[in-house]
Amino acid sequence: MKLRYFAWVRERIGKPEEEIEPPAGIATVADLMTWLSRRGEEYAHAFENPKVIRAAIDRTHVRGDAAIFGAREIAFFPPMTGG
Amino acid sequence: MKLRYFAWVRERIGKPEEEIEPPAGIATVADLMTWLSRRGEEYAHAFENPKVIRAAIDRTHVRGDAAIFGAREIAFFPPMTGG
Amino acid sequence: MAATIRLQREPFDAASEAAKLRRGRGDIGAVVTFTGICRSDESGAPLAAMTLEHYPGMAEAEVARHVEAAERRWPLLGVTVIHRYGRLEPGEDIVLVVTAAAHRQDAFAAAEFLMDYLKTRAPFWKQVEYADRKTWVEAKSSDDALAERWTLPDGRDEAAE
Amino acid sequence: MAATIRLQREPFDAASEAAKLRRGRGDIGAVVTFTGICRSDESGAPLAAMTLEHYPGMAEAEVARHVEAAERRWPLLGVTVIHRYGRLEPGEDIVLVVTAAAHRQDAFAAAEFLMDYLKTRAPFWKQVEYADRKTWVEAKSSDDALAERWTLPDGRDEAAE
Repeated sequence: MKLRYFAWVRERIGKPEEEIEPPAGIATVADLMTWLSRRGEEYAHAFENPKVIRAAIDRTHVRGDAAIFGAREIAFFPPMTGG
Repeated sequence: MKLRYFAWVRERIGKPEEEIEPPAGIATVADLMTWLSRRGEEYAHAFENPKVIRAAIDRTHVRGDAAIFGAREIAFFPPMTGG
Repeated sequence: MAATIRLQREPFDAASEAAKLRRGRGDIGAVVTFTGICRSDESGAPLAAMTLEHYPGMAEAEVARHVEAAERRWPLLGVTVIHRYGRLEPGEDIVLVVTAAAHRQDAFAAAEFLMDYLKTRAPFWKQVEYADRKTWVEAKSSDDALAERWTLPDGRDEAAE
Repeated sequence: MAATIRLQREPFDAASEAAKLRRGRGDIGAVVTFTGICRSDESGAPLAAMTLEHYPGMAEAEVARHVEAAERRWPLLGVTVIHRYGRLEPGEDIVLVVTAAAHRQDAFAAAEFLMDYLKTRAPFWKQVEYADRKTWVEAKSSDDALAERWTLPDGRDEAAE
Protein backbone atom coordinates (compact mmCIF):
# COMPACT_ATOMS: atom_id res chain seq x y z
CA MET A 1 0.00 0.00 0.00
CA LYS A 2 1.00 3.61 -0.50
CA LEU A 3 1.60 5.83 2.51
CA ARG A 4 1.45 9.61 2.19
CA TYR A 5 2.64 12.18 4.68
CA PHE A 6 1.75 15.86 4.89
CA ALA A 7 2.94 19.01 6.68
CA TRP A 8 5.24 18.37 9.68
CA VAL A 9 4.62 14.61 9.53
CA ARG A 10 6.15 14.72 6.03
CA GLU A 11 9.00 16.94 7.21
CA ARG A 12 9.86 14.71 10.17
CA ILE A 13 9.78 11.49 8.14
CA GLY A 14 11.70 13.21 5.35
CA LYS A 15 9.62 12.05 2.39
CA PRO A 16 6.15 12.73 1.02
CA GLU A 17 5.22 9.11 0.26
CA GLU A 18 6.43 5.52 0.15
CA GLU A 19 5.21 2.01 -0.63
CA ILE A 20 5.09 -0.38 2.34
CA GLU A 21 3.75 -3.84 3.10
CA PRO A 22 2.95 -4.06 6.82
CA PRO A 23 3.30 -7.51 8.40
CA ALA A 24 0.30 -9.64 9.31
CA GLY A 25 -1.21 -8.58 12.62
CA ILE A 26 -1.21 -4.86 11.76
CA ALA A 27 -4.97 -4.49 11.57
CA THR A 28 -5.81 -0.86 12.31
CA VAL A 29 -4.54 2.63 11.62
CA ALA A 30 -3.33 2.81 15.24
CA ASP A 31 -1.43 -0.47 14.81
CA LEU A 32 0.17 0.92 11.68
CA MET A 33 1.32 4.08 13.48
CA THR A 34 2.89 1.98 16.26
CA TRP A 35 4.63 -0.25 13.72
CA LEU A 36 5.87 2.73 11.70
CA SER A 37 7.21 4.52 14.78
CA ARG A 38 9.59 1.59 15.31
CA ARG A 39 11.09 1.92 11.86
CA GLY A 40 13.58 4.60 12.85
CA GLU A 41 14.15 7.86 14.65
CA GLU A 42 12.46 9.96 12.01
CA TYR A 43 9.28 7.87 12.29
CA ALA A 44 9.47 7.82 16.08
CA HIS A 45 9.66 11.63 15.99
CA ALA A 46 6.74 11.95 13.57
CA PHE A 47 4.49 9.65 15.60
CA GLU A 48 5.75 10.58 19.09
CA ASN A 49 2.28 11.88 20.00
CA PRO A 50 -0.10 9.66 18.01
CA LYS A 51 -3.16 11.40 19.49
CA VAL A 52 -2.53 14.51 17.41
CA ILE A 53 -2.00 12.61 14.15
CA ARG A 54 -4.98 12.40 11.77
CA ALA A 55 -5.34 9.70 9.14
CA ALA A 56 -7.22 9.09 5.90
CA ILE A 57 -7.78 5.81 4.08
CA ASP A 58 -8.29 6.20 0.36
CA ARG A 59 -8.85 9.92 0.86
CA THR A 60 -11.53 9.66 3.53
CA HIS A 61 -10.96 10.71 7.14
CA VAL A 62 -10.79 7.73 9.52
CA ARG A 63 -10.16 7.19 13.22
CA GLY A 64 -7.35 5.15 14.76
CA ASP A 65 -9.55 2.06 15.10
CA ALA A 66 -10.29 1.92 11.35
CA ALA A 67 -9.25 -1.36 9.66
CA ILE A 68 -6.53 -0.98 7.05
CA PHE A 69 -7.39 -4.22 5.20
CA GLY A 70 -7.82 -3.54 1.49
CA ALA A 71 -6.56 0.08 1.71
CA ARG A 72 -4.69 1.36 -1.32
CA GLU A 73 -3.54 4.69 0.14
CA ILE A 74 -3.19 5.70 3.77
CA ALA A 75 -2.24 9.25 4.70
CA PHE A 76 -0.98 10.70 8.00
CA PHE A 77 -1.03 14.39 8.79
CA PRO A 78 -1.46 16.92 11.60
CA PRO A 79 -4.83 18.54 12.37
CA MET A 80 -5.91 20.60 9.38
CA THR A 81 -5.49 24.36 9.24
CA GLY A 82 -7.07 25.39 5.95
CA GLY A 83 -9.65 28.05 5.25
CA MET B 1 -45.14 70.32 15.56
CA LYS B 2 -44.56 68.61 12.27
CA LEU B 3 -46.14 65.23 11.59
CA ARG B 4 -44.72 62.90 8.93
CA TYR B 5 -46.34 59.83 7.46
CA PHE B 6 -44.73 56.99 5.53
CA ALA B 7 -45.76 54.01 3.35
CA TRP B 8 -49.44 53.06 3.68
CA VAL B 9 -49.98 55.45 6.58
CA ARG B 10 -49.00 58.24 4.18
CA GLU B 11 -51.21 56.80 1.42
CA ARG B 12 -54.26 56.48 3.66
CA ILE B 13 -53.93 59.97 5.11
CA GLY B 14 -53.23 61.33 1.65
CA LYS B 15 -50.23 63.54 2.49
CA PRO B 16 -46.63 63.03 3.51
CA GLU B 17 -46.54 65.66 6.26
CA GLU B 18 -48.42 68.45 7.98
CA GLU B 19 -48.12 70.97 10.80
CA ILE B 20 -50.48 70.44 13.74
CA GLU B 21 -50.97 71.84 17.22
CA PRO B 22 -52.63 69.16 19.37
CA PRO B 23 -54.84 70.45 22.19
CA ALA B 24 -53.76 70.35 25.82
CA GLY B 25 -54.27 66.89 27.34
CA ILE B 26 -52.66 65.05 24.42
CA ALA B 27 -49.62 63.85 26.34
CA THR B 28 -48.36 60.70 24.63
CA VAL B 29 -47.87 59.24 21.16
CA ALA B 30 -50.87 56.97 21.80
CA ASP B 31 -53.02 59.97 22.77
CA LEU B 32 -51.94 61.70 19.57
CA MET B 33 -52.95 58.70 17.44
CA THR B 34 -56.39 58.62 19.09
CA TRP B 35 -56.84 62.35 18.56
CA LEU B 36 -55.69 62.15 14.91
CA SER B 37 -58.02 59.24 14.15
CA ARG B 38 -60.99 61.50 15.00
CA ARG B 39 -59.94 64.13 12.46
CA GLY B 40 -61.60 62.38 9.51
CA GLU B 41 -62.16 59.15 7.67
CA GLU B 42 -58.68 59.09 6.13
CA TYR B 43 -57.10 59.36 9.59
CA ALA B 44 -59.51 56.82 11.07
CA HIS B 45 -58.48 54.43 8.29
CA ALA B 46 -54.74 55.01 8.81
CA PHE B 47 -54.95 54.49 12.57
CA GLU B 48 -57.69 51.83 12.62
CA ASN B 49 -55.26 49.34 14.12
CA PRO B 50 -52.95 51.48 16.26
CA LYS B 51 -51.06 48.41 17.51
CA VAL B 52 -49.33 47.97 14.14
CA ILE B 53 -48.35 51.64 13.79
CA ARG B 54 -44.80 52.55 14.74
CA ALA B 55 -43.73 56.05 15.75
CA ALA B 56 -40.60 58.14 15.96
CA ILE B 57 -40.06 61.40 17.83
CA ASP B 58 -37.35 63.59 16.34
CA ARG B 59 -36.09 60.61 14.30
CA THR B 60 -35.77 58.15 17.17
CA HIS B 61 -38.04 55.12 17.58
CA VAL B 62 -40.46 55.50 20.50
CA ARG B 63 -43.30 53.49 22.00
CA GLY B 64 -46.91 54.58 22.38
CA ASP B 65 -46.37 55.76 25.96
CA ALA B 66 -43.62 58.20 24.98
CA ALA B 67 -44.35 61.84 25.93
CA ILE B 68 -44.73 64.22 23.00
CA PHE B 69 -43.94 67.36 24.98
CA GLY B 70 -41.22 69.35 23.22
CA ALA B 71 -41.21 67.19 20.10
CA ARG B 72 -40.43 69.00 16.86
CA GLU B 73 -41.22 66.13 14.47
CA ILE B 74 -43.34 63.04 15.05
CA ALA B 75 -43.56 60.33 12.39
CA PHE B 76 -46.04 57.47 12.00
CA PHE B 77 -45.38 54.45 9.81
CA PRO B 78 -45.99 50.69 9.44
CA PRO B 79 -43.43 48.12 10.64
CA MET B 80 -40.24 48.54 8.64
CA THR B 81 -39.37 46.27 5.74
CA GLY B 82 -35.93 47.39 4.61
CA GLY B 83 -32.82 45.38 4.00
CA MET C 1 -12.81 52.95 12.76
CA ALA C 2 -14.16 54.86 9.79
CA ALA C 3 -17.40 53.37 8.54
CA THR C 4 -18.98 54.11 5.18
CA ILE C 5 -22.76 54.58 5.25
CA ARG C 6 -24.68 55.68 2.19
CA LEU C 7 -28.34 55.79 1.21
CA GLN C 8 -28.66 56.32 -2.50
CA ARG C 9 -30.86 55.87 -5.53
CA GLU C 10 -27.95 54.75 -7.73
CA PRO C 11 -26.60 51.21 -8.02
CA PHE C 12 -23.48 50.32 -6.02
CA ASP C 13 -20.43 48.25 -6.88
CA ALA C 14 -20.02 45.63 -4.17
CA ALA C 15 -16.56 44.61 -5.39
CA SER C 16 -15.08 48.09 -5.32
CA GLU C 17 -16.63 48.78 -1.89
CA ALA C 18 -15.02 45.60 -0.51
CA ALA C 19 -11.71 46.50 -2.18
CA LYS C 20 -11.80 49.98 -0.61
CA LEU C 21 -12.20 48.49 2.87
CA ARG C 22 -9.12 46.28 2.44
CA ARG C 23 -6.82 48.66 0.65
CA GLY C 24 -3.42 49.06 2.30
CA ARG C 25 -4.33 47.06 5.41
CA GLY C 26 -2.45 44.02 6.64
CA ASP C 27 -4.59 43.34 9.70
CA ILE C 28 -7.71 42.17 7.87
CA GLY C 29 -8.05 38.39 7.67
CA ALA C 30 -11.72 38.11 6.78
CA VAL C 31 -14.15 40.10 4.65
CA VAL C 32 -17.86 39.24 4.52
CA THR C 33 -20.01 40.82 1.83
CA PHE C 34 -23.79 40.56 1.87
CA THR C 35 -25.80 41.69 -1.15
CA GLY C 36 -29.59 41.80 -1.03
CA ILE C 37 -31.21 41.55 -4.45
CA CYS C 38 -34.69 42.28 -5.82
CA ARG C 39 -36.13 38.86 -6.79
CA SER C 40 -38.31 38.43 -9.86
CA ASP C 41 -41.21 37.03 -7.87
CA GLU C 42 -42.74 37.35 -4.44
CA SER C 43 -44.69 34.36 -3.07
CA GLY C 44 -44.87 32.93 -6.59
CA ALA C 45 -46.29 36.01 -8.34
CA PRO C 46 -44.03 37.65 -10.94
CA LEU C 47 -42.78 41.04 -9.83
CA ALA C 48 -42.65 44.06 -12.15
CA ALA C 49 -40.66 46.23 -9.75
CA MET C 50 -40.11 47.21 -6.14
CA THR C 51 -40.14 50.71 -4.70
CA LEU C 52 -38.28 51.51 -1.50
CA GLU C 53 -39.52 54.45 0.52
CA HIS C 54 -37.37 55.76 3.37
CA TYR C 55 -37.38 58.41 6.07
CA PRO C 56 -34.51 60.71 5.11
CA GLY C 57 -32.48 61.81 8.09
CA MET C 58 -33.80 59.12 10.39
CA ALA C 59 -32.67 56.25 8.12
CA GLU C 60 -29.04 57.47 8.09
CA ALA C 61 -29.12 57.97 11.86
CA GLU C 62 -30.56 54.49 12.51
CA VAL C 63 -28.02 52.78 10.27
CA ALA C 64 -25.16 54.75 11.89
CA ARG C 65 -26.41 53.81 15.35
CA HIS C 66 -26.39 50.12 14.43
CA VAL C 67 -22.97 50.31 12.83
CA GLU C 68 -21.69 51.85 16.09
CA ALA C 69 -23.36 49.07 18.08
CA ALA C 70 -21.65 46.48 15.85
CA GLU C 71 -18.29 48.18 16.39
CA ARG C 72 -18.74 48.07 20.16
CA ARG C 73 -19.68 44.42 20.04
CA TRP C 74 -17.09 42.96 17.64
CA PRO C 75 -13.48 44.00 16.90
CA LEU C 76 -14.20 45.24 13.39
CA LEU C 77 -11.61 46.71 11.05
CA GLY C 78 -14.07 48.10 8.53
CA VAL C 79 -17.81 48.39 7.85
CA THR C 80 -19.70 49.57 4.78
CA VAL C 81 -23.48 49.78 4.55
CA ILE C 82 -25.21 51.02 1.41
CA HIS C 83 -28.99 50.96 1.12
CA ARG C 84 -30.78 51.98 -2.05
CA TYR C 85 -34.18 53.66 -2.29
CA GLY C 86 -36.52 54.45 -5.16
CA ARG C 87 -37.73 52.09 -7.87
CA LEU C 88 -35.76 48.89 -8.47
CA GLU C 89 -36.33 46.19 -11.05
CA PRO C 90 -35.89 42.45 -10.52
CA GLY C 91 -32.20 41.52 -10.44
CA GLU C 92 -31.13 44.90 -9.09
CA ASP C 93 -29.21 45.18 -5.82
CA ILE C 94 -31.08 46.61 -2.83
CA VAL C 95 -28.58 46.61 0.02
CA LEU C 96 -24.90 45.98 0.65
CA VAL C 97 -23.17 45.19 3.94
CA VAL C 98 -19.42 44.62 4.03
CA THR C 99 -17.61 43.81 7.27
CA ALA C 100 -13.88 43.28 7.76
CA ALA C 101 -12.13 41.79 10.80
CA ALA C 102 -9.02 39.85 11.74
CA HIS C 103 -11.12 36.70 12.23
CA ARG C 104 -14.06 35.31 10.33
CA GLN C 105 -16.53 34.85 13.16
CA ASP C 106 -16.49 38.59 13.99
CA ALA C 107 -17.01 39.57 10.35
CA PHE C 108 -19.87 37.06 9.92
CA ALA C 109 -21.62 37.98 13.17
CA ALA C 110 -21.45 41.72 12.49
CA ALA C 111 -22.79 41.32 8.93
CA GLU C 112 -25.73 39.22 10.13
CA PHE C 113 -26.42 41.60 13.01
CA LEU C 114 -26.49 44.59 10.66
CA MET C 115 -28.78 42.85 8.15
CA ASP C 116 -31.18 41.67 10.87
CA TYR C 117 -31.42 45.21 12.20
CA LEU C 118 -31.77 46.83 8.78
CA LYS C 119 -34.73 44.51 8.15
CA THR C 120 -36.56 45.40 11.35
CA ARG C 121 -35.40 48.81 12.63
CA ALA C 122 -34.18 50.96 9.74
CA PRO C 123 -37.04 53.14 8.42
CA PHE C 124 -37.44 51.67 4.93
CA TRP C 125 -40.65 50.33 3.43
CA LYS C 126 -40.94 48.11 0.37
CA GLN C 127 -43.82 48.32 -2.04
CA VAL C 128 -43.98 45.62 -4.70
CA GLU C 129 -45.58 46.06 -8.12
CA TYR C 130 -47.20 43.16 -9.91
CA ALA C 131 -48.65 43.42 -13.42
CA ASP C 132 -52.02 44.63 -12.11
CA ARG C 133 -51.52 45.90 -8.56
CA LYS C 134 -49.16 47.36 -6.01
CA THR C 135 -48.89 46.22 -2.43
CA TRP C 136 -46.82 47.10 0.65
CA VAL C 137 -44.63 44.24 1.84
CA GLU C 138 -45.66 43.07 5.29
CA ALA C 139 -43.06 42.80 8.04
CA LYS C 140 -42.21 39.17 8.79
CA SER C 141 -42.26 37.83 12.31
CA SER C 142 -39.32 35.63 11.26
CA ASP C 143 -37.27 38.81 10.78
CA ASP C 144 -38.21 40.02 14.26
CA ALA C 145 -37.11 36.66 15.64
CA LEU C 146 -33.76 36.93 13.87
CA ALA C 147 -33.21 40.45 15.21
CA GLU C 148 -33.93 39.25 18.74
CA ARG C 149 -30.92 36.92 18.60
CA TRP C 150 -28.76 39.98 19.21
CA THR C 151 -30.54 41.26 22.31
CA LEU C 152 -28.04 41.46 25.15
CA PRO C 153 -28.48 39.12 28.14
CA ASP C 154 -29.88 41.96 30.24
CA GLY C 155 -32.57 42.59 27.63
CA ARG C 156 -31.07 45.79 26.29
CA ASP C 157 -31.10 46.58 22.61
CA GLU C 158 -27.66 48.18 22.46
CA ALA C 159 -28.40 50.39 19.49
CA ALA C 160 -31.73 51.63 20.78
CA GLU C 161 -30.20 53.78 23.49
CA MET D 1 -27.60 22.79 -8.34
CA ALA D 2 -24.29 23.30 -10.07
CA ALA D 3 -21.55 24.17 -7.60
CA THR D 4 -18.15 25.55 -8.53
CA ILE D 5 -15.23 24.08 -6.60
CA ARG D 6 -11.65 24.92 -7.45
CA LEU D 7 -8.28 24.43 -5.78
CA GLN D 8 -5.70 26.57 -7.44
CA ARG D 9 -2.37 28.33 -7.09
CA GLU D 10 -3.55 31.44 -8.94
CA PRO D 11 -5.43 34.38 -7.41
CA PHE D 12 -9.22 34.48 -7.82
CA ASP D 13 -11.59 37.34 -8.54
CA ALA D 14 -14.29 37.30 -5.87
CA ALA D 15 -16.45 39.83 -7.71
CA SER D 16 -16.58 37.93 -10.98
CA GLU D 17 -17.27 34.64 -9.14
CA ALA D 18 -20.21 36.24 -7.33
CA ALA D 19 -21.43 37.78 -10.59
CA LYS D 20 -21.29 34.37 -12.30
CA LEU D 21 -23.50 32.82 -9.62
CA ARG D 22 -26.18 35.48 -10.09
CA ARG D 23 -26.15 35.83 -13.84
CA GLY D 24 -29.56 35.42 -15.47
CA ARG D 25 -31.32 34.31 -12.29
CA GLY D 26 -34.35 35.98 -10.79
CA ASP D 27 -34.77 33.70 -7.80
CA ILE D 28 -31.69 34.83 -5.87
CA GLY D 29 -32.43 37.36 -3.13
CA ALA D 30 -29.22 37.08 -1.11
CA VAL D 31 -25.55 36.55 -1.92
CA VAL D 32 -22.95 36.12 0.84
CA THR D 33 -19.27 36.31 -0.08
CA PHE D 34 -16.54 35.35 2.36
CA THR D 35 -12.92 36.12 1.55
CA GLY D 36 -10.11 34.85 3.78
CA ILE D 37 -6.93 36.91 3.51
CA CYS D 38 -3.30 36.35 4.50
CA ARG D 39 -2.65 38.83 7.32
CA SER D 40 0.67 40.63 7.68
CA ASP D 41 1.25 39.33 11.19
CA GLU D 42 0.44 36.30 13.27
CA SER D 43 0.20 36.74 17.06
CA GLY D 44 2.02 40.05 16.73
CA ALA D 45 5.05 38.83 14.73
CA PRO D 46 5.39 40.21 11.18
CA LEU D 47 4.78 37.57 8.54
CA ALA D 48 6.94 37.26 5.41
CA ALA D 49 4.66 34.73 3.72
CA MET D 50 2.37 31.75 4.20
CA THR D 51 2.57 28.44 2.36
CA LEU D 52 -0.49 26.24 1.99
CA GLU D 53 0.08 22.53 1.52
CA HIS D 54 -2.83 20.35 0.50
CA TYR D 55 -3.66 16.71 -0.22
CA PRO D 56 -4.56 16.68 -3.92
CA GLY D 57 -7.53 14.48 -4.67
CA MET D 58 -8.70 14.30 -1.08
CA ALA D 59 -9.01 18.08 -0.70
CA GLU D 60 -11.36 18.35 -3.71
CA ALA D 61 -13.42 15.39 -2.47
CA GLU D 62 -13.74 16.80 1.05
CA VAL D 63 -14.80 20.23 -0.18
CA ALA D 64 -17.33 18.65 -2.58
CA ARG D 65 -18.74 16.52 0.24
CA HIS D 66 -19.27 19.58 2.41
CA VAL D 67 -20.83 21.55 -0.41
CA GLU D 68 -23.28 18.68 -0.91
CA ALA D 69 -24.02 18.62 2.82
CA ALA D 70 -24.72 22.37 2.70
CA GLU D 71 -27.05 21.88 -0.26
CA ARG D 72 -29.00 19.21 1.62
CA ARG D 73 -29.28 21.42 4.66
CA TRP D 74 -30.23 24.79 3.16
CA PRO D 75 -32.20 25.69 0.00
CA LEU D 76 -29.21 27.09 -1.87
CA LEU D 77 -29.33 28.50 -5.38
CA GLY D 78 -25.58 28.60 -5.92
CA VAL D 79 -22.29 27.80 -4.18
CA THR D 80 -18.70 28.60 -5.13
CA VAL D 81 -15.67 27.50 -3.12
CA ILE D 82 -12.14 28.37 -4.25
CA HIS D 83 -9.15 27.51 -2.07
CA ARG D 84 -5.62 28.49 -3.00
CA TYR D 85 -2.46 26.55 -2.25
CA GLY D 86 1.24 27.34 -2.56
CA ARG D 87 3.06 30.41 -1.31
CA LEU D 88 1.02 33.53 -0.53
CA GLU D 89 2.17 36.92 0.62
CA PRO D 90 0.43 39.15 3.17
CA GLY D 91 -2.64 40.79 1.66
CA GLU D 92 -3.25 37.95 -0.78
CA ASP D 93 -6.54 36.06 -0.78
CA ILE D 94 -6.51 32.49 0.57
CA VAL D 95 -10.08 31.26 0.25
CA LEU D 96 -13.40 32.31 -1.23
CA VAL D 97 -16.87 31.04 -0.37
CA VAL D 98 -19.91 32.45 -2.17
CA THR D 99 -23.43 31.27 -1.36
CA ALA D 100 -26.66 32.36 -3.01
CA ALA D 101 -30.22 31.75 -1.79
CA ALA D 102 -33.67 33.30 -1.90
CA HIS D 103 -33.34 34.41 1.74
CA ARG D 104 -30.40 35.78 3.66
CA GLN D 105 -30.37 33.39 6.61
CA ASP D 106 -29.78 30.38 4.33
CA ALA D 107 -26.95 32.11 2.48
CA PHE D 108 -25.29 33.22 5.74
CA ALA D 109 -25.64 29.83 7.46
CA ALA D 110 -24.26 27.89 4.49
CA ALA D 111 -21.26 30.23 4.12
CA GLU D 112 -20.39 29.93 7.82
CA PHE D 113 -20.87 26.16 7.75
CA LEU D 114 -18.55 25.81 4.76
CA MET D 115 -15.87 28.01 6.30
CA ASP D 116 -16.02 26.20 9.66
CA TYR D 117 -15.58 22.86 7.89
CA LEU D 118 -12.83 24.09 5.58
CA LYS D 119 -10.92 25.18 8.69
CA THR D 120 -11.20 21.85 10.46
CA ARG D 121 -11.83 19.05 7.91
CA ALA D 122 -10.40 20.00 4.53
CA PRO D 123 -6.83 18.64 4.18
CA PHE D 124 -4.89 21.92 4.01
CA TRP D 125 -1.99 22.91 6.23
CA LYS D 126 -0.60 26.40 6.70
CA GLN D 127 3.05 27.09 7.28
CA VAL D 128 3.97 30.66 8.17
CA GLU D 129 7.30 32.28 7.43
CA TYR D 130 8.75 34.96 9.68
CA ALA D 131 12.00 36.81 8.94
CA ASP D 132 14.10 34.12 10.63
CA ARG D 133 12.00 30.96 10.89
CA LYS D 134 9.13 28.91 9.51
CA THR D 135 6.46 27.26 11.60
CA TRP D 136 3.33 25.17 11.00
CA VAL D 137 0.15 26.86 12.17
CA GLU D 138 -1.46 24.91 15.02
CA ALA D 139 -5.11 23.96 14.79
CA LYS D 140 -7.26 26.08 17.09
CA SER D 141 -9.70 24.50 19.49
CA SER D 142 -11.92 27.53 18.84
CA ASP D 143 -12.24 26.37 15.23
CA ASP D 144 -13.27 22.89 16.36
CA ALA D 145 -15.88 24.43 18.61
CA LEU D 146 -17.26 26.48 15.70
CA ALA D 147 -17.44 23.40 13.48
CA GLU D 148 -19.34 21.53 16.17
CA ARG D 149 -22.19 24.04 15.94
CA TRP D 150 -23.29 22.23 12.80
CA THR D 151 -23.43 18.71 14.20
CA LEU D 152 -26.92 17.31 13.75
CA PRO D 153 -29.07 16.64 16.83
CA ASP D 154 -28.39 12.89 16.54
CA GLY D 155 -24.64 13.53 16.66
CA ARG D 156 -24.02 12.79 13.00
CA ASP D 157 -21.61 14.83 10.97
CA GLU D 158 -23.64 14.90 7.77
CA ALA D 159 -20.68 15.29 5.45
CA ALA D 160 -18.56 12.62 7.10
CA GLU D 161 -20.68 9.77 5.81
